[in-house]
Amino acid sequence: MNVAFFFEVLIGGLLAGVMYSLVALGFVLIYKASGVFNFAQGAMVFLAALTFVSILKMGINFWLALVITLGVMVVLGIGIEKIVLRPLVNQPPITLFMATIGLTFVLEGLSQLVWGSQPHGLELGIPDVPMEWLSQKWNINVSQFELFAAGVAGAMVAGLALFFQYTRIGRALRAVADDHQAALAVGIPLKHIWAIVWAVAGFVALVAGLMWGARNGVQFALTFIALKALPVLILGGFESVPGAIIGGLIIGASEKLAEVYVGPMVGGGIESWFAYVIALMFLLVRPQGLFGEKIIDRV
Amino acid sequence: MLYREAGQFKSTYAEDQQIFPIRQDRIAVAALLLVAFIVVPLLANQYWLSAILTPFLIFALATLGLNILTGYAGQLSLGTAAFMAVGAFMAYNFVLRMPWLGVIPSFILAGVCAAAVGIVFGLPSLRIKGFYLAVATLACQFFVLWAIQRIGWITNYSASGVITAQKIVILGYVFDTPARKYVLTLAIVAVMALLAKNLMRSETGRAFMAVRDMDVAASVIGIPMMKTKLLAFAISSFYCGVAGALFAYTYLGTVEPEAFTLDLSFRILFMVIIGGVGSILGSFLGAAFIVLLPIFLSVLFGAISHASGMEISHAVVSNLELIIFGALIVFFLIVEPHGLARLWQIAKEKLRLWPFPH
Amino acid sequence: MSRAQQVGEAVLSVQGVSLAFGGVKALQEVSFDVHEHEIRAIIGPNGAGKSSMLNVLNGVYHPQKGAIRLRANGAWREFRNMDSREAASLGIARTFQNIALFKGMTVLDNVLTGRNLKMRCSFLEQAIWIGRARREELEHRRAVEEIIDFLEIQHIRKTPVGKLPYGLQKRVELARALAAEPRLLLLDEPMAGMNMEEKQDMCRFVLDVNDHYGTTIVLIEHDMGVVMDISDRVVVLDYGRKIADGTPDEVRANQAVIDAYLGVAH
Amino acid sequence: MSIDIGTHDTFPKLLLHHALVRGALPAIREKDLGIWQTWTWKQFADEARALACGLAGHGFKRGDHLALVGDNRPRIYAAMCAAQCLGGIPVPLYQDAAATEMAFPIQNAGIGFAVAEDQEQVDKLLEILPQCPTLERIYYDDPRGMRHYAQAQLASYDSLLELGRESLARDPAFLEGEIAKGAGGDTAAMFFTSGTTGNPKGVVLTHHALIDRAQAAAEMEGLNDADVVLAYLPPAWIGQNIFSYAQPFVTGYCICCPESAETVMTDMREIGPTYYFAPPRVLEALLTQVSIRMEDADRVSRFFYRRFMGIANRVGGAILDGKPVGLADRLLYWLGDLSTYGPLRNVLGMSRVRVAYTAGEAIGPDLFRFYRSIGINLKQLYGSTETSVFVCIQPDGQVKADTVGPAVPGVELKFTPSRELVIRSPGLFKEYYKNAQATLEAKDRDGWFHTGDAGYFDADGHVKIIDRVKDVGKLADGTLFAPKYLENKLKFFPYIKEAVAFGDGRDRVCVFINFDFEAVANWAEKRNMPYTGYVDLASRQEVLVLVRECVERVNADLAQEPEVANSQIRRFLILHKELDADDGELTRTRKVRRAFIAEKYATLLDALYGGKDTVHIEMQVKYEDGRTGMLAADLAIRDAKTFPPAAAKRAA
Repeated sequence: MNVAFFFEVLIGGLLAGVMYSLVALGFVLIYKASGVFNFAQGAMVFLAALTFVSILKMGINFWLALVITLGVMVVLGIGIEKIVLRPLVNQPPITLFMATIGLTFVLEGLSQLVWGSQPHGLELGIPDVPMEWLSQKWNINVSQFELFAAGVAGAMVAGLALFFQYTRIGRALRAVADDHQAALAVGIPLKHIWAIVWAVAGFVALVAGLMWGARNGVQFALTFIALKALPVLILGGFESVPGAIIGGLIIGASEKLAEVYVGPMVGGGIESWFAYVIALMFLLVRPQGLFGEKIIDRV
Repeated sequence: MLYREAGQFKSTYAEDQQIFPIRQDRIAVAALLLVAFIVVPLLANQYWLSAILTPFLIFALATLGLNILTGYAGQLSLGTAAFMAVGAFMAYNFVLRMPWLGVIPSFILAGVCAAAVGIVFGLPSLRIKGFYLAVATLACQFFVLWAIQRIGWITNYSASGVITAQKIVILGYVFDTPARKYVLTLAIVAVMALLAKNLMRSETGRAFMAVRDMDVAASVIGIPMMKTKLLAFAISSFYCGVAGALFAYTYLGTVEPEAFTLDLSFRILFMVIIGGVGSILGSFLGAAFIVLLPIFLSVLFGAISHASGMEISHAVVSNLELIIFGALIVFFLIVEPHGLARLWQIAKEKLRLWPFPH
Repeated sequence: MSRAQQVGEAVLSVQGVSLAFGGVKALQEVSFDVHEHEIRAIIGPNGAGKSSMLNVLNGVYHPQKGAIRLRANGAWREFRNMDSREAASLGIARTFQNIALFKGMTVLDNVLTGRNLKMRCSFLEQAIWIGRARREELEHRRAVEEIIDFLEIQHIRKTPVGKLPYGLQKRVELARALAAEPRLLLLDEPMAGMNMEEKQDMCRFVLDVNDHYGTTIVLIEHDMGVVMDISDRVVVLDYGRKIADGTPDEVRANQAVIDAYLGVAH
Repeated sequence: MSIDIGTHDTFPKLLLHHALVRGALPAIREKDLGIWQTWTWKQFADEARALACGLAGHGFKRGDHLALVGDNRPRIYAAMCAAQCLGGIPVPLYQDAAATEMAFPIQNAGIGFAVAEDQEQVDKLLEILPQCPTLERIYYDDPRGMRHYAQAQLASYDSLLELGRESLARDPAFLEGEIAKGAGGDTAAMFFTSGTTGNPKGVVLTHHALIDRAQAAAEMEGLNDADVVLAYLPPAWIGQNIFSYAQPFVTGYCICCPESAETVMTDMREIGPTYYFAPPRVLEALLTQVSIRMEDADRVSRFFYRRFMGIANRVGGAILDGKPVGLADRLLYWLGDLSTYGPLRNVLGMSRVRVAYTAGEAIGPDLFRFYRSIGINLKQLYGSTETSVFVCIQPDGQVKADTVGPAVPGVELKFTPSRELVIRSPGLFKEYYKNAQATLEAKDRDGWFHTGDAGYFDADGHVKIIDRVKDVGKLADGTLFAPKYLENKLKFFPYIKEAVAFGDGRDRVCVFINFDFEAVANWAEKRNMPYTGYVDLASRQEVLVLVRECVERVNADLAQEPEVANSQIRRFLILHKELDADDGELTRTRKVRRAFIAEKYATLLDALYGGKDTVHIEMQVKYEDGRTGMLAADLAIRDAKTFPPAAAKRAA
């Protein structure tokens, strides 16, 4: 078999995985801080991308558009926290989960109501073409854009890491994630934290939206990438940022490889579920996910 | 107020444990069934029968199925539509390949197949819980749909994947009009609802709830974890499977994968939550709510555009519907997380104690 | 204390059981036996390993060393790691320190779950609810009502347990355990968090159960007071080791026990 | 349908008759183990017969007494009949009586056998065993906790039943013979009346007396075997016994025993009796509950409740009596019935009540009217243990709040010059057991029974009772003083629970008052008045004013009635504790023991008449948990406004 092609696929997979991680991050942030499984993350991504493009289309310059969209996302995040989640505090997780599904509908409807539902292209100025030198040297085709996306993702993870490490809010956030009571004890107002987390999640959604939008075009289908991120989550654990990254890479790579090498044998189209099967296999061995802690039933 | 219970005493456990211990309830239910079986088919028009009542019943059945798994046994599942799909396509194949079998047995066997699939995808529940499990069930959703589209045998190698469902013939009697289809559906749903109620009020149901409420204690008092969880998946999937078959045969009239998307799974889950987790009655209320809501909304918008005279574009309407639907869900969860069933329960208590407030 | 069934010979013996979680040694070389019809207390300061001991007895935890031996109809059987379900089927029932009732169910249903091992009908029969299944259900209802009557919880029969006060919940949990008609009943701090009156009630019920059903009872408790009055023999654990074993009076007199309770440094 | 009590002249014979003609119908139900366990007449008869044989096996003979200590339980009633089968005499004792109170009857009747409900009752009997050497055998029904008991006298009811079944199987003829030997003139049962003073007296009643009266009343009300009765009062009290033993034996209706005293309300609702008996205090408690629970309702429903109750109050009674009522009112009442009265009857468990009696003491007109107005056919009844209860009953359509109605068929009534009501009736008792002298005092040579009640016939020949003859006294100025009459008038106010009036031979009338804690506490909360307990409330100005208003309204009322106009209440005080049967201040049937109280609280009495306006009192009190403690309080004494007699007014 052709080694170069294998690596091409592998790298492609890893880079695609990074894209998944981008979305997964949004889930992780919120789950970590407020224990909510935010199914609306996909819709947020869609909304972010659509808003951004539409603003661009009005002829506003790129950076301004970016800032405006960011503003929108932050406001949205905070709004969601206040209107939807605050009243549902102390409800069982499934209820919160359901609420976020309801939220998904609202966001989808809203974004299309405001910006219309026709697809847009999004140009970030990085062409989705193979890197010359790589293809020439080893004859491996790796998209520039995907590398760029990987870069952005890496930058964002690093940024988040710093944010968690060195800002007061960040530390507070970690405290909350570890133990709500403790957080309260050290005098951190939970609702602020949650609002901030949702804002951050909004930001992450924006970035993911830009990347995915630029790659596949800004269209309703963007909402489905949330589903792509889920296997990553069960693999990496709902509460672990590194988990989201590693999980993304594993899923991305194995999915691409399977698609190329296994797919043809079973008639293709396996990417719709293969990721889940991997994740599942994995879970059966290690129920708490890659980075989750072991759960012991106390009696 | 309507309840007059004085003198309704129980002198045997059989009386005490009947499904409707209060006479007034028994009368009400009997009347309801009478209306549903006789009056409605006579009076209701095509639209109501085929576009509202029949789907309502089918959704109610599917909701019941999911409620058994999620509401009673506490296992969250997002793969409902997949189990329905299995039911629908297997029913098609049984009717197609074993015509001598008859429709009802085919449906039942289809349900059994769904149950088998359910057991397979229920296996993870032995190791994982909560959202991990929920996400795992998504695997089922995607895999099953994929398999249906890929494995030609299932769709009988039809090019489009959209198959017309065969005529429903039972003992030579053809169920072709909306009214007949409705009655058939109603009959099946009624019977299965009864069976479900019986199951949930006996040992099996208690075992489910025990596992849901505190699995460690459950196993300590001797409830077999594995058997119970898998049984929950099996029974739930069976109900969904039959619902799927009905969905294809008495509602759509076609058997097609597109009918069983993730969206449907969510719809059913909504019905469970809105109706009331762990309540048979709730399954029906929830289904009714979700089925009627969009219809109500479109009627509403129709009226508005008519009144205001200005034309609302279809896209706008569908988006507005989407928003209102989502918003209502959220609103509902905030106002009454225990669903319509709980509201009914409260109202009933009041009626029983009237004129006293409590 | 005069009683219906006189204390018989040993039915359960714990032999050199050691249990550790990671590095933490919960139990070390603990051995003792339990006689038929007796009330056997395991006491000790907090963290002495009482709960762990109980969890070993009904197979929730599996000891690294040692074994549990049970005498079932005359013959001794040895268990290294039975699971909790097996324990239940061997006639071992228990209650939990922090109540483990099924919150979503009524008192009646909770108690009925206690009889699941005695139910024979398949789920299909139950679904159809005629003949055998129905009869079985009603028979068990009858049996359970006896217990409800015995523990004086008739008035809350149909209340969801979640709505009950703590003391009553404890009683319901006892009822659920009794519903299994156990040979051996394990009570995990049955009086924890109760006021004096509730404690007295609970003592009365424990004695009545032992007396009326002849159930062998192993109970753990960290305050000595109440237990001493109702138990025939007492095992004292401290830091996972057995430091004393005997009648309440012997134990009371035992220096090691006094030290343990006064918290003398080891 | 009424059966020939000539041939079926004893209870055992009646039982066998029912077992024959309606063997499959329910005779007695008991709420146990979550459901209404039911005995058919056949089962009842079999149980009683087997038990009789068992007793015979243990040497129970004709004329022996059998003590029954327990609540309403099928087995207690079975035992009652079993004793009668053998020509023995059942003696039901109050299950809530203290051990010492049980000693006297057992000694007095030299009782050798007893059936006790459970451990609690057995313990009492064992406690008094030393004083009661005659007591040889005690049978307990509920074996719970009885395993340790080694006493030779003890045996379980079940063992007795077992023994009986065997011997019955061996020779059924024996029992038939015994039953056949019984005759109407034989003693059927003995009830001890808790006399307000001195030892209780054992009232000896014959089969004929009880059956005849039961029959008379049953025919009057058209009772039949479809009727249902809830047996919730002490079976040792004739009032309960006649309704849960004598009458069902005559008519074949079914009686139901509640699970426990606490669950009576719910059990009553489940059973929905058709024939109901309740002393005024029970009805009172019910009404208080109703009003308190309605207080919690929201504005709207409270408004409608008031409106509809108003309508009921206006026309309800009339409609019930079949008197003419306007169409509009009928319509309104119908609406009210649909929305309020019906549901109310339902939650009270009275939906199916055809006939309801109240008796034992005078009932407040408002209270009485309330029940009738919501469509419950509540009527008054007069009678006593000595008369097998039924002396007067208000027939349908002639119901009044202040009379007890005309004589039941078969009864002769008249009033002696001293206003005492005297009775001749087939239902009269045979004698007071081993108390010829008391018997003679009560029943003169011509067979007139002196009830000791004072009263007169009203315009339509209904008997009106005002007080006990011995209590009817005279004030210093010689005017009539009927303390009970005053006390009742006071007690008719929801806020007043007990009252004790003094005045005989004194210059003016003064009263002690117990307010109704539940009602007043509620009243206080409505005014968000903080309080710590009864004693605290008793000392509150507001409460004193509240009570004074009641007293003055009574005075206004008295002023209208010439005979008693001068016995208006001048001064009162609120007692620092609630009067209690356990302290001997009330009888078991909650009648005030005036003399005893006067003695016990002499200081207070002196203060009342001594014109002081406060009085200090210290005394021992018993708390629920049995501890005793000293209680000290300063009680305020208040004067009450009085009114000139109506006659005088008219003159003016």
